[in-house]
Amino acid sequence: MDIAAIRQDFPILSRQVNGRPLVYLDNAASSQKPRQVVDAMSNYLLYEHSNVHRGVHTLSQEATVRYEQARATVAKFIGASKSEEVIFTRGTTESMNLLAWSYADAFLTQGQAILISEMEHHANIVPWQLLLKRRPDLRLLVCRIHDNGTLDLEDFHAKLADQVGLVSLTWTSNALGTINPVNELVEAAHNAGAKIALDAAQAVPHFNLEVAKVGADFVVFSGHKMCGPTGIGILYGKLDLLEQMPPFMGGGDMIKEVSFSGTTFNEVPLRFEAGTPSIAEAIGLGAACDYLTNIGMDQIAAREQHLLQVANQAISEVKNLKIYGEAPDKAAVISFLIGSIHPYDMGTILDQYGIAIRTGHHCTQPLMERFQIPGTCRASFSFYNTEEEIALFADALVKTSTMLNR
Amino acid sequence: MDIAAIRQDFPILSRQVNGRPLVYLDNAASSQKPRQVVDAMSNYLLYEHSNVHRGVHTLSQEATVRYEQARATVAKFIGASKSEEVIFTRGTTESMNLLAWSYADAFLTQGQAILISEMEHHANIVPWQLLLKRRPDLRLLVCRIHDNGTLDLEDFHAKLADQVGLVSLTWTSNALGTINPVNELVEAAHNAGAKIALDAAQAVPHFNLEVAKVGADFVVFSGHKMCGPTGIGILYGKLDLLEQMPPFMGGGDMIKEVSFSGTTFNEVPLRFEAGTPSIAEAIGLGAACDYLTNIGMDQIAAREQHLLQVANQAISEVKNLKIYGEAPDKAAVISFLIGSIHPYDMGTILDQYGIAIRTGHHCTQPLMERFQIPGTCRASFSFYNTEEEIALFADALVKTSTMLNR
Amino acid sequence: MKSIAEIEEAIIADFSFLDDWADKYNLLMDLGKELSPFPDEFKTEQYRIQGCQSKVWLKSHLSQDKKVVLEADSDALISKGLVALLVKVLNNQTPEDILHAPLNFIKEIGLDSHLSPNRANGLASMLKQIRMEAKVYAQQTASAQ
Amino acid sequence: MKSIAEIEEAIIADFSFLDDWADKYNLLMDLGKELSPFPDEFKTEQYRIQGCQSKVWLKSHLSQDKKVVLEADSDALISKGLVALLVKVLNNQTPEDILHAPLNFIKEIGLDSHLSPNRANGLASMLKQIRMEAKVYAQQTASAQ
Ligand SMILES: Cc1ncc(COP(=O)(O)O)c(C=O)c1O
Ligand SMILES: Cc1ncc(COP(=O)(O)O)c(C=O)c1O
Repeated sequence: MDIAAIRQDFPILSRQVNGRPLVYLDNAASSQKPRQVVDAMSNYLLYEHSNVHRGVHTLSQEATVRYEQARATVAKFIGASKSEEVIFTRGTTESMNLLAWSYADAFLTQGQAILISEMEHHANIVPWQLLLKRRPDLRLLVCRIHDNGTLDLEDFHAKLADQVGLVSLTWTSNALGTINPVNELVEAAHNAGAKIALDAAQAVPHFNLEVAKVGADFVVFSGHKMCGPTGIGILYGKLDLLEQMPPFMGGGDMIKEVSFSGTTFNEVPLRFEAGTPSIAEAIGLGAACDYLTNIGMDQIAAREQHLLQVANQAISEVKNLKIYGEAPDKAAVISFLIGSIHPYDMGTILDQYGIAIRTGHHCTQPLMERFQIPGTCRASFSFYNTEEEIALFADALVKTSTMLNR
Repeated sequence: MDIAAIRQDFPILSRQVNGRPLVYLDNAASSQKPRQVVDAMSNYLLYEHSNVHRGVHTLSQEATVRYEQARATVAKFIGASKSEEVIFTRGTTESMNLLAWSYADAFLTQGQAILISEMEHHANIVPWQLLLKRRPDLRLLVCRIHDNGTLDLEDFHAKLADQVGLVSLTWTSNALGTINPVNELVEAAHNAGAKIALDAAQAVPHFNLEVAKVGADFVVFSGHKMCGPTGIGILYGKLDLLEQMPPFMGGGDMIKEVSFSGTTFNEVPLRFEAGTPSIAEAIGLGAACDYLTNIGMDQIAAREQHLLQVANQAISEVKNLKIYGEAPDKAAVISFLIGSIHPYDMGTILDQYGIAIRTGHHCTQPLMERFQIPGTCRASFSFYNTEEEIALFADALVKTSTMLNR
Repeated sequence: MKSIAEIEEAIIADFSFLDDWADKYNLLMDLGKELSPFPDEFKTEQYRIQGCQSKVWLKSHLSQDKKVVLEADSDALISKGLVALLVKVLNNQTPEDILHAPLNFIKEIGLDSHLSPNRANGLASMLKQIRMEAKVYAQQTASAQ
Repeated sequence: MKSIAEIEEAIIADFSFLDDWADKYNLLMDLGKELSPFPDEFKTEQYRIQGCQSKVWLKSHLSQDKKVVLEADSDALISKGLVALLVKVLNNQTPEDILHAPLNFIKEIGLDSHLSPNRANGLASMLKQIRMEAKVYAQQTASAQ
């Protein structure tokens, strides 16, 4: 992997921040974008744009072809068996809400439960809480996690037996880095007669998903975390499930016939894409899949594991540094606290050194509560980060903690 | 207005289609994008991107500032009194669905009705039909329209008296061009104790809205029809109403505190923007507002009225041409049929002449039913269209109808 | 009875004489007019092909000699021409032959833009429907044996 | 008692000696340490300022001579320094003076990045809260007259 060449694709990585070279270690919040992705969008918007699906004129047909090609590209990228299994949404959050309102509300019956875990992102907590307000006959179960940040599988299997209709778990934790044993989880869920949704927001940017092989019923993720644009994300679902699901939003494109006496709905995937879709963004996401495929997801995975090791090594010297999340199978994310230094102070001073990390609860407040901490500092690495950046980071970490420990 | 210079901002307008210069008359479906908008997005994505709202590092703060500036720009553009009244959605369709689930479901009580009209877009029909499935205690009333495409105001006032809690009407009809008398409608709705939502998808690109002055409770529209990017739209709402409304989707950014024992929600507007928002798209929409403001909305309105007159004149010679929608107050949209020629045939052959119009039901099937037609041909004009283009269009219309009348 | 490939060849030859797009569309519409009349009583939702902007109806049955008999109509001239093309090529063929026909002629006569995934264009939907019905007949025949 | 403007001037002077961002942050954190102790019993949701990534508490009352008395604390050093700055400038001033103070010093000492609408940064929220409370006191005083 020619990192220098790759970094040329990301102009922001050459920026200065506060007079220092930017060291961007906030990739789990959102990744940077290569020129190839932005160019694909700009070209589309400047030279090829038109509304999709209903137009007979050339531009509309071309736009439709590009939009549907993007769907096929994403389907192939994640290892789906059919393009129609890929639904465009705004992101992980909308995908989860769609699942709650369309799948869970329609198919879960009185007394059934949704099983999540203590390490979930708010996007995999709040939609279920909102659903339960309307459906107080359903229950939300929360699987415990171990101190090292791995799922408590004993608790998982025990809770799964308690009338669970839908399991919804993160594939990779954004706050801890934990990669969950999805094959085992999917098998257990199916054996228990439950469906399973996986939050792949932090998985899809980092390794090959192979969703059909894994066998999950639903997989959700966001474009902006995988070198794609903002405003686009995916709900993958097995076709036979999607075909049974009622629509989430109503409007143009998702209908077959509208009349005041009754309306019928379109086929999957269009049934779930009401209104003018995010056309340029879908095209951008397709370009992001192509970009990552060109580099190679296996290469990316290996590179990021390497960076994780280098970073672990580099910060091992920092006094009083405690890492949260030490799963054996872990993405390139390090959540930590140094002594009693507040993450906000840490992040603010590191920023003065040009180092961008995320601080706070990472939209996982229940997880922070579980560890009895107000939040953490989180450095998250992408394949385009370098060993030199990690050295700068470790160096700034020492200086910052000295300054804040006065 | 220097049209030649303006057209330089839109590179697609210089394209050839089927060997002829493109004549893009499908602006009501989606407008084209000026470089200024695409550049604003590209610059952001390539040089300034980071996730918003929660980061303490410089990039995240800059992105947040830009995102919130875009909100302020849109607020000013539509004449809202406060930025917080502007909520970013994917488009008109999502905005309407949000209104249905958040406002209507929470505030309409047993037996109350939602009043729409026969000229509504599916985006202002299907969300209410979906709501009624869950809330069979509510009713949907449909105001009739006259043969010339104007609202039947007598019917409106009569139906309004029938326990209407929410009026939801289009400001400008996409299929007929009719501009509704919104001042009168708002006043009547309020006098009847009802709230009123206006679908401004076809209004905001063409004239100054002044939403606060008009006094509508909610106004919804899409970015992609007003020179902005795909994937972004607006729900404007009066602050005191928005503040009472429950969230629509759950996830990050829309919460105050999340715990398994109970979750509290953030303030408006963030309460309604769950998950990572469409940051680049919001910035692009802000740039589109700036672009239109620079030209001047009054100039745009005048120019488009001029083009409408020129077009009406140019096609007046075409034999057997019948126009649908002849409201005195009308946007630059011409819906027509020629004899018994099918719109699909018309559109397909016009496309061979490089002319892009829309054909079909325009997502207004009940309106087509009202006129007992399968659909229409629709030419919709934007300020960047020219008299020459209209001449080419009229000429192609004659040739096409000759060919199809054999 | 000519094979699918032979009929395709003939159509390609007919269209190849025409340089002008207008002539091609005129020929297409003429083909539509050659379709045998489609009884009004079958112009119902049941026989309508979804996914076309115009209305297109298709009705089929299996003849005694196990060939698929196709009838079709449309309210638009071009759609009618397109469905007529398919009928011309696939009518009175066996279910298996229909299912395996690559139908390259569509591309060769320059009408492949009508095959785009755009739902406004019916050609893809028409083809899908014909193949679906052929599949049912193929299964019927197979299970009857 | 010095006026708001006078205190601002003094703070600007203190900061203007420092070129280095590190020294500025050190001074800021030192200011935080000068805050009078904030009783633990008031570190509750009631006194918490929403919209800061760290916890910031603020408590105020109106003194007998109609001045706003401010007390504050935070669990983060920089937030504590920021709120201490505001307390230093606005404590013991009248509600009206607080409401009308332009507070240009924030910009002049180079801390205006903390005023961004980013919710992680508390300065804007702190200021909003202080002004809101001052407004309430101003109204109370006005209606009492
Ligand atoms: C009047 C009207 N309302 C609603 C819509 C739907 O807008 P969107 O598809 O951008 O959500 C449109 C555009 O097609 C429209 O013209
Ligand atoms: C694990 C996980 N799930 C869900 C989300 C929400 O994604 P988005 O904000 O793009 O909807 C994120 C990102 O913050 C995440 O890391």
